[in-house]
Amino acid sequence: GDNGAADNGADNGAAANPEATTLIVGLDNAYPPYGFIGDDGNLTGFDIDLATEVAARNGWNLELEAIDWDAKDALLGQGTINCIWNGFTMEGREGKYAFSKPYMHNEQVVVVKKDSGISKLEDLADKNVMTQADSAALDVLEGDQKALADTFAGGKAQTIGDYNNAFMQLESGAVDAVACDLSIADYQMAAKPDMFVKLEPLSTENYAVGFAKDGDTAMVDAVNKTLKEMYDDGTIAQLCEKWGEYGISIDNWVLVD
Amino acid sequence: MTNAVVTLNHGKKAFGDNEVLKDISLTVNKGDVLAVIGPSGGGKSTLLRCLALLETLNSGDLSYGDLVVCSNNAEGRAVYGDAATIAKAKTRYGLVFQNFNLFPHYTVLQNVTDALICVQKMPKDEALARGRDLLAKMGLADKESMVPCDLSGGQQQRVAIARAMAMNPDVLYFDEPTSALDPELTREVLKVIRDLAAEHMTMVIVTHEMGFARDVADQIIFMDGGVIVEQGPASEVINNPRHDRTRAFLANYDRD
Amino acid sequence: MTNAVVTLNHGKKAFGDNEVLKDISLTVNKGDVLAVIGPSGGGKSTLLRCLALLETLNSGDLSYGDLVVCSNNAEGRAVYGDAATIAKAKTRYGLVFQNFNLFPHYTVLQNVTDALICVQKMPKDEALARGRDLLAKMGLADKESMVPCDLSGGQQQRVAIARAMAMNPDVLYFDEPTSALDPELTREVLKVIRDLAAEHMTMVIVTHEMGFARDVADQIIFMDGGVIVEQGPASEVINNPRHDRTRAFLANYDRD
Amino acid sequence: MEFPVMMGILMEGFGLTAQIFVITLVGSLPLGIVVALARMSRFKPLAWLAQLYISILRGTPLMLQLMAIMFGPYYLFGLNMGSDWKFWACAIGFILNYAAYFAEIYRSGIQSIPRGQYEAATVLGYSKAQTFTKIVLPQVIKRILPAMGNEIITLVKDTSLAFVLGIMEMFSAAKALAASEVSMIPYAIAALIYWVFCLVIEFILNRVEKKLDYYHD
Amino acid sequence: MEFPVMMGILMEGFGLTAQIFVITLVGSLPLGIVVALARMSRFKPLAWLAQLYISILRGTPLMLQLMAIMFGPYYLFGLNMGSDWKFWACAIGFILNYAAYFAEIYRSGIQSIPRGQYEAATVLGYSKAQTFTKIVLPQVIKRILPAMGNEIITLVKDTSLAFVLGIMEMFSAAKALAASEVSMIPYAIAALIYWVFCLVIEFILNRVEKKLDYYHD
Ligand SMILES: Nc1ncnc2c1ncn2[C@@H]1O[C@H](COP(=O)(O)OP(=O)(O)OP(=O)(O)O)[C@@H](O)[C@H]1O
Ligand SMILES: Nc1ncnc2c1ncn2[C@@H]1O[C@H](COP(=O)(O)OP(=O)(O)OP(=O)(O)O)[C@@H](O)[C@H]1O
Ligand SMILES: [Mg+2]
Ligand SMILES: [Mg+2]
Repeated sequence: GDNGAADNGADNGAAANPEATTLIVGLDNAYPPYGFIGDDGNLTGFDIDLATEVAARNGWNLELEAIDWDAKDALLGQGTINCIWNGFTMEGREGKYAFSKPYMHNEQVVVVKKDSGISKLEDLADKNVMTQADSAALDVLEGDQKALADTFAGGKAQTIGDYNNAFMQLESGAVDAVACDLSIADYQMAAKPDMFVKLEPLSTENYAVGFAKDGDTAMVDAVNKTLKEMYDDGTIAQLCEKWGEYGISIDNWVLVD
Repeated sequence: MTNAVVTLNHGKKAFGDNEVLKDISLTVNKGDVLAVIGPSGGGKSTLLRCLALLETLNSGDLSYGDLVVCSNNAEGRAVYGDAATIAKAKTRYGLVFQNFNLFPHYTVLQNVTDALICVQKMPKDEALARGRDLLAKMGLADKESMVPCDLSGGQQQRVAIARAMAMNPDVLYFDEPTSALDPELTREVLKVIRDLAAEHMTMVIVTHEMGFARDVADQIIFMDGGVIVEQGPASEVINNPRHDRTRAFLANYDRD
Repeated sequence: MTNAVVTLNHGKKAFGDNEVLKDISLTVNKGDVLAVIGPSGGGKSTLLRCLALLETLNSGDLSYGDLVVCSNNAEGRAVYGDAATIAKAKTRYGLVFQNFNLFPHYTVLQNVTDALICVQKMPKDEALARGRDLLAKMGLADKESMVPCDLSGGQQQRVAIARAMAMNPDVLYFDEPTSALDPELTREVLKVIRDLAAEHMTMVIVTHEMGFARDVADQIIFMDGGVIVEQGPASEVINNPRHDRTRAFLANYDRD
Repeated sequence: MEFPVMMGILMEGFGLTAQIFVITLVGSLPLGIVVALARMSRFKPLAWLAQLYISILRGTPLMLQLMAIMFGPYYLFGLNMGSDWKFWACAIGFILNYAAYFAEIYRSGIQSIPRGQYEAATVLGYSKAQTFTKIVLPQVIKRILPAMGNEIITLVKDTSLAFVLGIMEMFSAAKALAASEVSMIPYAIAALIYWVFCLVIEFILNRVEKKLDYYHD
Repeated sequence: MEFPVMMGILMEGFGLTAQIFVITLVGSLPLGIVVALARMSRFKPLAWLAQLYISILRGTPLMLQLMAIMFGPYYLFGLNMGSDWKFWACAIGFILNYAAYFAEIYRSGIQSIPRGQYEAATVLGYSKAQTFTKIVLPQVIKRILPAMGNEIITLVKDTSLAFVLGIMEMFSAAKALAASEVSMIPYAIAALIYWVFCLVIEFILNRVEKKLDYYHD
């Protein structure tokens, strides 16, 4: 039942040592560029590369679990997965998870169609704006940017299950704007050049790895420590380079000390 | 012939290769009671169904009074009249099915009156009055608001007769009116038919009750293998059959 | 009394407040043919169903030969024997239902032999041989692999008889064996029953065919309102009924 | 989050759930009859078309059908359907899908009505339309009620698929609440509301069944 | 992504879809009979229990039932069920849920068998168990085939709910592919595979129906 990528992870991990700790990463496999199905058919993505390297350096076995986003909290609580590592925004979720140090700077942005005539956030008044249910963008629009969301058609942002669908709604004119992570926006814009433009950021925030609230703090510390090492020895820079075409940049890396 | 209620000339009907009616001609005059007897599979029901326009004849001429329902074209195939003609013909006869085919979801009164109201567009009051009259005549005055499944077989049979009579048909067809009934009920239903005969209702009755056929029918037709083997006054056919096949058939019936 | 195949003493049965059998006693001796006649609702079927253990008596004693099926306790309520006794009793009678109740998904041969194989644990070969014998006797040798729905009513009836006979019962019950059949088939089935009588099969037959009752039965019971109104040798009850109610009932039947 | 707030959000979602449910029934119950009649038509091309329709609509996921209707006009024809289209797409998708399921149920019911009923109506002069609406259909409804019940109760829960179009019916609302509260309680409440709704439907179906019990055949 | 790679992933998902489908049928078809018999039991408490079971399992979303089975042992009893538990939870959830739907179908079928069949079997000495398995059930199966068909075809598509347990059946695979590729093609292929699978099932059901057509009643 496990997919090929999980086996990959185990291969370059410490598969030889059956007693080793296992890092089970829960991820949404429909969330490029952090976790998705690559051209070779295996799970791939920036966060997956990070997790693979972290596990390898700690001598952990790595398992990648593609999960239904709706089941993530139950799975984490039960221990079926150790962490959510999947472009997971920590702002707005503080206190609900034991987070690693933030590692990646992120922005929530609004994407509109190029020919829509919308050029700034104020133009979104009375427009249909869509975002993913249970997403950081939604948190922002219900939090710091609530005043802006109040001006949307319907007085709030609409929600949908996945961003792919949201961008189809945008493209087909069912909605006027999509609020999402910067890298999601870049990925979609790369896939459909000249279709969309970004507006100014809604907010800035950080990605972190989310562990169960009252779980194993040793693992959190190890992740923090290893990510720092990887930054120091240039591994991170390499990975950012590798994923550069999907909008990932070393400039956004924040875990530097 | 001004008296003929229904006339069939050279009627033929086949199901695939099976020729079920082979050149049947008959005329039923006003007030006649015609009994059709014969062995199973002889084509009696098919004949009735062709007369009632439930089956189409392959060839032949069929008229109800002056209304030509179908007649042969140049190639000798029966050609039926237009929808209006067929609709008109349907008001001229009624059919009482062997297993009644009452509408189970309608009350007794609805069974009798619904076609009057919906098809013949009779005012509702008039239709209900007429339905109640007929039910009373059939001894069912107190059953009008019951549904068929709560009636005995004999009562259902009488509702079916009332339903057919309600349309005020010129001729009434019966297919084995008593074969689903027990002897007491049989007696009851035969009495109803005898009463209708006494009122000069024109009827064609497929039956296995020889005693009844002899008593109530003016004419008897004996059918076998799709042809009319013998036809004549009732007592004559039953008591002095001329054909061997008729004799053999009648020998099945205890006449003690 | 060593000859008694089935004995019922003071049998009573009520459905709710409706007392359907009021103190019925009867004995059927080996080789007897007993006809039960009477008006609809008189309790004939209920009597047969009580004898066939499809209904439980409220009170009374019922035995098959030396096997006591039920008897009254101190309070006068019928107490039935244990499962083994009931199972044993069931091998002593057969019942032919009015509407046959053949198993539609079984072939004719399976209908006749399945209970032999599954219930009586007879070896399969033996059961099949016996089934084929019986079917041949019923004139159904060529129908063994057909299913009931492809048979005519009379043929189904004969399969039902063969199925009941296959268990080699001491007594055979029939509930209106011909009421679902047309006259030619009726004649056919009555012949089968007459043949069984000629072979001294013990039978209890609920019937509306007076002529047949008189011909084939040794004894006739006339039931009405849950009691045995009159009982006696067949020709006597039919030709010289002693009770008014019997006379009134028999007057329904044309005896010409 | 306080309980009344949570219930408010769930009940708002339930309003949409109930709307989808009612609109689907109102549309697909009659449409199912039309499809069933087409499927049984003696005009073969029509019958085949209806069979293809039924087979595709039953054989592919409703969620994809909803997406096809939602996005088809734009991606296939470049039409911009506006922001209300999702409600129309939702109604059309559910109605078309359920009509296919209902059609098969109607068909089995219509085929179980004895020929004699048609013949009796014909002899009495009923038109084909009258025969169907007055004689056949009322009897069919009684016969298919249990099978319809199963399907209708499935519909209650299928309404949650409307979320693929961005319609936040109750189940999606519960999902969102569960995620933001990191709690299973919204799910439990949603399950309870569904269950009560289904009990009400079962109660109504039982009532109708009892009501049609005045006759049997 | 190259087409063969995509098909490989979809077919791998389809393997799971087909497994869930088969396991569910193998478990719930017999269990449904048991539930139906319990529902019709003359021992009232058992009948009520069965009715409650049916009403809850039909009245709440299968997705929540799957989650309850998956997480219930841990959250209610602190049991750690191990990593294979999701497959067991999936099988148990689908079987229990479909058994409830099937039970209602069986029940309508069993109730339609005429009393006379039971009486004939009783008089011939068949035990209750023999009567049910040899006389009643074969006739029931013929009668309920169309209703079962509807439900079985629904099951094909319900398998996609297994993703809530992290089981990547075909539909979830298609979803992930659609997101990664920013393309509807994976959905279209999934729909086609579902459709073909349903056609195969319909074909088999038609075959069985034809086979049981050797008699009618
Ligand atoms: N719809 C049909 N399709 C094919 N054959 C038919 C059809 N209806 C009747 N037949 C055949 O026509 C022949 C005559 O049947 P019909 O019912 O008219 O006989 P019948 O004289 O009424 O017999 P019974 O006394 O048994 O009612 C039979 O061989 C029968 O099999
Ligand atoms: N299962 C039952 N529940 C309630 N009442 C019943 C039941 N079976 C029979 N009865 C009633 O018992 C009475 C006798 O019925 P039974 O069937 O024994 O009469 P019958 O003599 O066989 O009549 P028929 O000649 O019409 O067959 C009737 O009043 C009937 O309504
Ligand atoms: Mg006939
Ligand atoms: Mg009786």
